[in-house]
Amino acid sequence: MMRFMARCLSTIVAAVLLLLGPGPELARAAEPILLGAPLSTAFLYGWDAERGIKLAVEEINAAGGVDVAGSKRPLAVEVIDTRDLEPGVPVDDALKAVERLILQKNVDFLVGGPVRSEAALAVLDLLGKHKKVSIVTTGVLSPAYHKTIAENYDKYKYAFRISNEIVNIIVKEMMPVFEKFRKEHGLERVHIMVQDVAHARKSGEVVEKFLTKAGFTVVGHDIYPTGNTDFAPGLLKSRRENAQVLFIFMDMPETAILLKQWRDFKLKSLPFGFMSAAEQPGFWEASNGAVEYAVVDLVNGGNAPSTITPWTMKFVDAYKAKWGLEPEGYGASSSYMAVYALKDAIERAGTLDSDQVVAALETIDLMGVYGRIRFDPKSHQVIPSTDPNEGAITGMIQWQDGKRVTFWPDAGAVGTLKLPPWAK
Amino acid sequence: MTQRTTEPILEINSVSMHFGGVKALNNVSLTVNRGDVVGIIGPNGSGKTTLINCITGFLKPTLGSIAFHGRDITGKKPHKVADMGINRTFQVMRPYFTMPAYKNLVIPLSSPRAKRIGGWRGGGRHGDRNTVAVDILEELGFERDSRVPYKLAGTLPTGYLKRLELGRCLAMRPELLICDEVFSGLSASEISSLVPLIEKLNAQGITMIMVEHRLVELFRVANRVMALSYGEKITEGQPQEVINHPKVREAYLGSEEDF
Amino acid sequence: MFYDILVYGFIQSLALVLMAFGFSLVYGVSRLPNFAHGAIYVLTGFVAWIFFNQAGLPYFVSAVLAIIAAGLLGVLIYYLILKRVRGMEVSEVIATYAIGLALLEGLRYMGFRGGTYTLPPAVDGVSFIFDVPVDHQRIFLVVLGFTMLATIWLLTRYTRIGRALKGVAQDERAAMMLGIDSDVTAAMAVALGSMLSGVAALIIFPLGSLVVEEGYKVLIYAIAVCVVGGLGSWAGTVMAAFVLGYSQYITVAYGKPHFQMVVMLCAIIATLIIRPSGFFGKQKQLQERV
Amino acid sequence: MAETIKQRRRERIDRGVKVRSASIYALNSMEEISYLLAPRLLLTCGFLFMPLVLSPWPYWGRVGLSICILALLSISFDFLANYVGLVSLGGAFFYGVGGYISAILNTELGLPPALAIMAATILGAIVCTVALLPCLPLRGIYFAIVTLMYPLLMIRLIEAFDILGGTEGFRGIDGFSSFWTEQYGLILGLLAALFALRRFVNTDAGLVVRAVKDNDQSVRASGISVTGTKAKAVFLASLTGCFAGAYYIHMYSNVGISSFALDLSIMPIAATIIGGSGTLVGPVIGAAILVPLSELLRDFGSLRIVVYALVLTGFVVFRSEGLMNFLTRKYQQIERWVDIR
Repeated sequence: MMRFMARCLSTIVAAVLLLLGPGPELARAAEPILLGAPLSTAFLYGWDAERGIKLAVEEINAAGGVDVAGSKRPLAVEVIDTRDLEPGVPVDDALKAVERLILQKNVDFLVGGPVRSEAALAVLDLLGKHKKVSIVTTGVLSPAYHKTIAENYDKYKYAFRISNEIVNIIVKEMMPVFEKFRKEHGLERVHIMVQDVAHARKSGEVVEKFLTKAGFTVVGHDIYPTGNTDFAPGLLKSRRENAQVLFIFMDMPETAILLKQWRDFKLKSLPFGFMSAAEQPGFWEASNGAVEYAVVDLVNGGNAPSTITPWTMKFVDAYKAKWGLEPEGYGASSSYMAVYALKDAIERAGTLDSDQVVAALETIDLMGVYGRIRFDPKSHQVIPSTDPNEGAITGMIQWQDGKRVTFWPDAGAVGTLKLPPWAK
Repeated sequence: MTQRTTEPILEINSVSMHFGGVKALNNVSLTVNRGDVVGIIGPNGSGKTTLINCITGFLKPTLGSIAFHGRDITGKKPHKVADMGINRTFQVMRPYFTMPAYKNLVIPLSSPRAKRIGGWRGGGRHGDRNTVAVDILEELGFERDSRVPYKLAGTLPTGYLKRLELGRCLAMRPELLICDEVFSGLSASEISSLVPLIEKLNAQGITMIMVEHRLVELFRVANRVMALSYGEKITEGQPQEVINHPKVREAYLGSEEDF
Repeated sequence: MFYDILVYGFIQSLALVLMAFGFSLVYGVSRLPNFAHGAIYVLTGFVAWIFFNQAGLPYFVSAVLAIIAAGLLGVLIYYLILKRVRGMEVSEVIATYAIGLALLEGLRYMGFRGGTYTLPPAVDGVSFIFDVPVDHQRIFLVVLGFTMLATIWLLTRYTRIGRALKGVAQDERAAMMLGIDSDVTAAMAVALGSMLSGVAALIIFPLGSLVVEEGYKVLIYAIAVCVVGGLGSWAGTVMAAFVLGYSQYITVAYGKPHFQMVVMLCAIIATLIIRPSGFFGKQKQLQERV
Repeated sequence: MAETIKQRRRERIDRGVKVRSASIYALNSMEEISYLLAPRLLLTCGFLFMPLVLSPWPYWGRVGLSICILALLSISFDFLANYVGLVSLGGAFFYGVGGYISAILNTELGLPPALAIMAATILGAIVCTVALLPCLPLRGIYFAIVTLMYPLLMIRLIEAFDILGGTEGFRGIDGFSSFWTEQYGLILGLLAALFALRRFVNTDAGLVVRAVKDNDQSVRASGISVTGTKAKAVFLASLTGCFAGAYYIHMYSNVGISSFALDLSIMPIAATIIGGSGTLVGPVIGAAILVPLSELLRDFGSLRIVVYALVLTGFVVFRSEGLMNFLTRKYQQIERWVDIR
C-alpha cells in the first residue's frame, strides 16, 4: 500500500516538474528559427509534407541557414500529430496541437497543416489571436480558406496557402482534362463519387455544374462518408448507367478499396480525380496493379517526376536521395517550397516580426519547383496557372505499367493518356 | 377490533393473469371493505403474489379489472397505485441495503403522497424526516437509543428487515396495506410481537390484505380469508369456514406442515 | 437495380453474419460483452499480413496462424481481464473496450495506417449473377458464411465441447453442477469468438484494404446485429443480419451511402427502446426492463 | 496437535479525529475543524490559484482549462453511474448538444458568450433529458450501449442530412474578453457544479436518487416515479456536461461534429475510474492526472490513447476503487495486521 502511494507521489512530483520545466524562454540570438508543422502524420498528406519540409530545412541549413538582417540562423522543425484526417477524431485535437506548437514549443512560423479543411479553418482564429504566420501546404483544398482570409483580412492575414485550391483546379485544370478525354477518346458520361468532407463535397458540386455546362452527362453523384469501405452500390449504379468516367474526389485511404472494386468489376470507365491513396508510388504493389489506368491529380507539380522547371527534377532527385523513394503525393513539393518561400520572405524582411514577414510574403516572386510562386495580396492564395512562367502549376498523372506518368499540362508532360483495354 | 364497515375499498373483478400458456390467475374476484383484515392463503404457486402484483400495478392483468374507492386502477403504474394509498411489502425483502435503516424510511417520506398528506407528526417538512423515520421505527420495535436504527440495512437480521418493510409502507400513511408473507422466516417470538402491531395498525384504521402461510397467526388477526389454488379462487369467508372447506384441506394436504 | 440489391444485400447480410457471430457467440455462452471484438478483427488481418509479407509464409499458413493468434489473444483477454471483472457488466464493457482501443491505436502507432496494406483474395475473378458482377471472393464469403453456420450448428450438437458450450449458454449454474468448468468454457468461448472474428476479417479484408478504422465499424455492426437479433440469441443474430444487410443496401440504393451507418445506429437505439430483448430473441423482457 | 498455521487479517479502524469530527462537537476544536476543512480547502484553493500560478506558461494555462472541462464531464459521468446507476457511455452527447446550442445562440442570435453559455446549459440539459427519456427504463449494459450510440448517431445524422453546418460546423464564435474571465469562469463553474452535486446527493431528494440505484422496486412501491427520478438526475448530469461543451466551444471559437467524438465519452470514464468512482471529487483528481499526462504524450501521436486505454483497463481490473477512495481510507482510517487465533 505504502509503496503504491509512494509510486503515485513520485509520479505526481515528476508530472509537476515536467509541467514547470519548459518555462518562458529568454531572448534567442543565434538560436534556430523554429518552424512548427502541424500535420496528420498517420496519413500520406502528413508524412509526405513532413519529408518535404525536412528536406528543404536540411538543404537550407547546409547552405548556411537563413540570413536575418546580417546574422545567419539555421532552421529547425517541430512536427506534431494533429490526427485530423482520422475519421471521428476531434478537430479539437488539431486545435490543441497547434496551440501547443505556438504556446509551448514557441515556434516562430507554422508550415504544413492542419490538413483537413475544417480543422484549418478552425485554426485561423488561433493564428489571428497569437499573430503567427502560417503557410498551409497540404490538404486544405476548400475555397472557403482563402475567401475567409480575404473577407476578414485584418483578423486572418497571417495565413497563406501555397498549394492550389479546388475551384481553380476544377475549372482551369480538370475541365481541360475532361475535354481531352472527350476529344481523344469520346468519354462523355460521368459518375461523380466524392467524400463527405468540405472540400470534396464542394468540388463535386462544382464539377457537376461545369460538366453540365460543357455538355457532358452526369449520370450519378454519390457522397461517401469518411471511412466508407463498400463502394459496390455506387459502382453498380455507374455500370448500369454506362458511365465512362468515374470522377473520384477522396482523401481517405479507403479510396484504395474503391479502385479495387472498380478493377474487380472490370467497369468500362476511367477513374479520374483526386485520390490520396492512389498517389503513392508504392500503391501499385499494394493494390496488385488495380490502379492501372487511374488518372490522378497531384495538385501541385513535382509530386511525381516531371519537367516543369529546372528545379523540378532536382527536387525529385533530392527527395529520392534522402527518403529512398519518389515524392509520394500531394504535399511534398508544396511543403518543400513553403520553407523556401519563408526563407525568401524572412531574408527580405530582415526580421522575424510577423507583420513584416506577411508583407514580404505578399510581394514574393520566386521561381519554384512547380512554377512561379506568387501570393494574391488579398486572399493569400498562391496564384495558379497552366504556364510555369506565370504561376504555380498542377500535375496530372496516369498509372501506366507500375509508373506514374505525368501527361498534363504539356509543360511538365512526360507521357500520353491511355484507356484500359476492356473499356473499348 | 375496529369498526368494520361494509363500504368497499378495493374491488377485484374476475382478474386473470396469463404468462404465455400458464394461467397464474384465473377469474379471481374479491371485495375488501374498509377496516377489513383479509387473509389470502394457498399453497406455493397458487398465485397469491401474482394477485398482489396485479393490485399494486407491478403486473397488468390479462383480463378483468381492479377498482380502488370505485376508481379503476387496472394497469396503472406501480408508483401511481402507491400514491393512491395502496402500499405493499415484498416477500423477498427489498430494503436499501447501502443506507442506514432510518434513511430507508426517508425515501417514502419524501414521496409526493407523504408530502401531500403530511407524515407522522408533520413529516412533510424537510429536515424533520430523519426524526420522523426514527419515530416510525421505534413504533415498530427498533429501540431508539440502541444503535439499531442507524445501522446499515444490509447488516440487519431478518426480523428487523421485515419490520423495516412494514415501516416503509407505514411512512406512506397507507389506506390499504398489503403484506406479502411478513411472518415467514421469523421465529415464534418474533411473530408474537408482530401480531399486536398489526392489530394496532388495523385499529388505527388501516385496511389490510395479508398473504400468509402461517395460518394460526393469520387467523388471529384476519376477519375474512380467501383461499387460492392453481390460480383459482376456491372459497372465501370467515376463517373457520375456509379452513374446514374440503377443497382447502385437499389443496393443503401434505404441502404445509404449519397447518 | 432490383437484382443489384438482391445479390449484394445477400452478400452484405452474410458479411454481417460473419462479423457479428463471434460477438454473439461469446455473449450467448458466457454473457460476456466482448467490446474488443473489432480490434481483434483488425489485428488478425494485420497479423496475417505480417506473416504473409514479412515472414514470407504461404498465404494459407499465414491465415491459419493469424486465426490461432486471435484465439490465443482471446484466451489472454479472458484470463487477464475478463475473469477478474466477471459479473460486473459495465466493467466488462469498459475493460474490453479500452483493450480494443489500445490495440487499434497501438497498431496505428506502430505505423499500420493508410490504405497500403492489403490481403490477397483467396479466389480471383468475376462472375455474373442476374447480370450483376460479383467477384469470386464475395461468392467465397457466402459459401464460407454458410459453412461456418453449419459447422457451429454441428459442433454444438454433436461434440462434447460444443455441448458444454451450449449447456453453459442455457444455464450456467446447472452446467457448473454437472462438472463443467465455467472459466474454461468462458475462455473457450472468448477464444472461439475471437477466432470467428479473425476468420471474418480474413475473408472480408481482401475485398478492400486493411484499415484500422474498420475495427470501430465492425464493433458497431456486430452490436447492431446482436441487439436487433436479441443479445445472445444465435438464430436471432442470423435473421437480424439479413434484415439489417438488406435495409443497408436498400437505403443506400435509394438514399446516400451515409445511411449504411445511420441504419445500424438507429436500429440499435430503436430496438433497445422498443424491445430490449431484440426482435428475434426469446422472451426475456422482464429481466431487462421493469 | 498439528502446528497451527499463523493467520493474520487486516483490521481497519477509524482515526480518533475522524470519529470526533463526525459529531457536532467538532466545532470546538481547531484540530477537528482543520481535519474536516483541509482537503476541501486544498482542492478549492488549488483550482482558484491555478490560473495565477500557470499564467507565465500560457500553454499550461490552457491545459488547466482542459482539466476543468474533462473534470466537468467526469463528474457528470460519475454522478449518473454511481449515484443513479445509469452508466452512460455517451458523455459526448451532452457535450456536443451544449456546444452546438451555444454556438447557434452566439452566431445566429448574437448572444454574448456568458449568456449563450448559460442558456445553452439549460436548453441543452432539457434537450438531452428529453432525448434520453425513452431509454431510462433500460438498465446496465443496455443503457450503456444505447447511450454509446447517441453521439455516434448525431455525427452521422449531421453528415447525412447536412444539418447544423454539416461537417464544417460553426466558426467565428465569440471568445472570452480576457484570459482571467476565461480561466475563472470555468473554474468557478467547475467548483459550483462539484459542490452543488455533492450537496445534492446528501439531501432527501438526492437520497431518493441513490435509492433508485440501490433498489428501484422499493422506490416504485413508495409512490415515487422511478423514471421521473432518473429524468431529474439525467437533467442534473446533462447540465454539467452541457456547460462543459458550451464553455469549450467559446474557448476555441468553433464547433463541429467532433464535439460528439468518442474520445469525449471515453476520457471521462477513464478519469472517473482512475480518480475514484462514486466520490464526485475523484473524477476531478482523475482529470487532473489524465489531461497533463495526455499532453505530455501528445508528441507521440496515438500512443497517447494507447496509454490511457491501458491505464483505464488496469484500474478497472486491478484497482477499481480508484485514487480517491484509497486516499479517503488512508485519511480516515488506520490499518493494522491482527493475528487470528
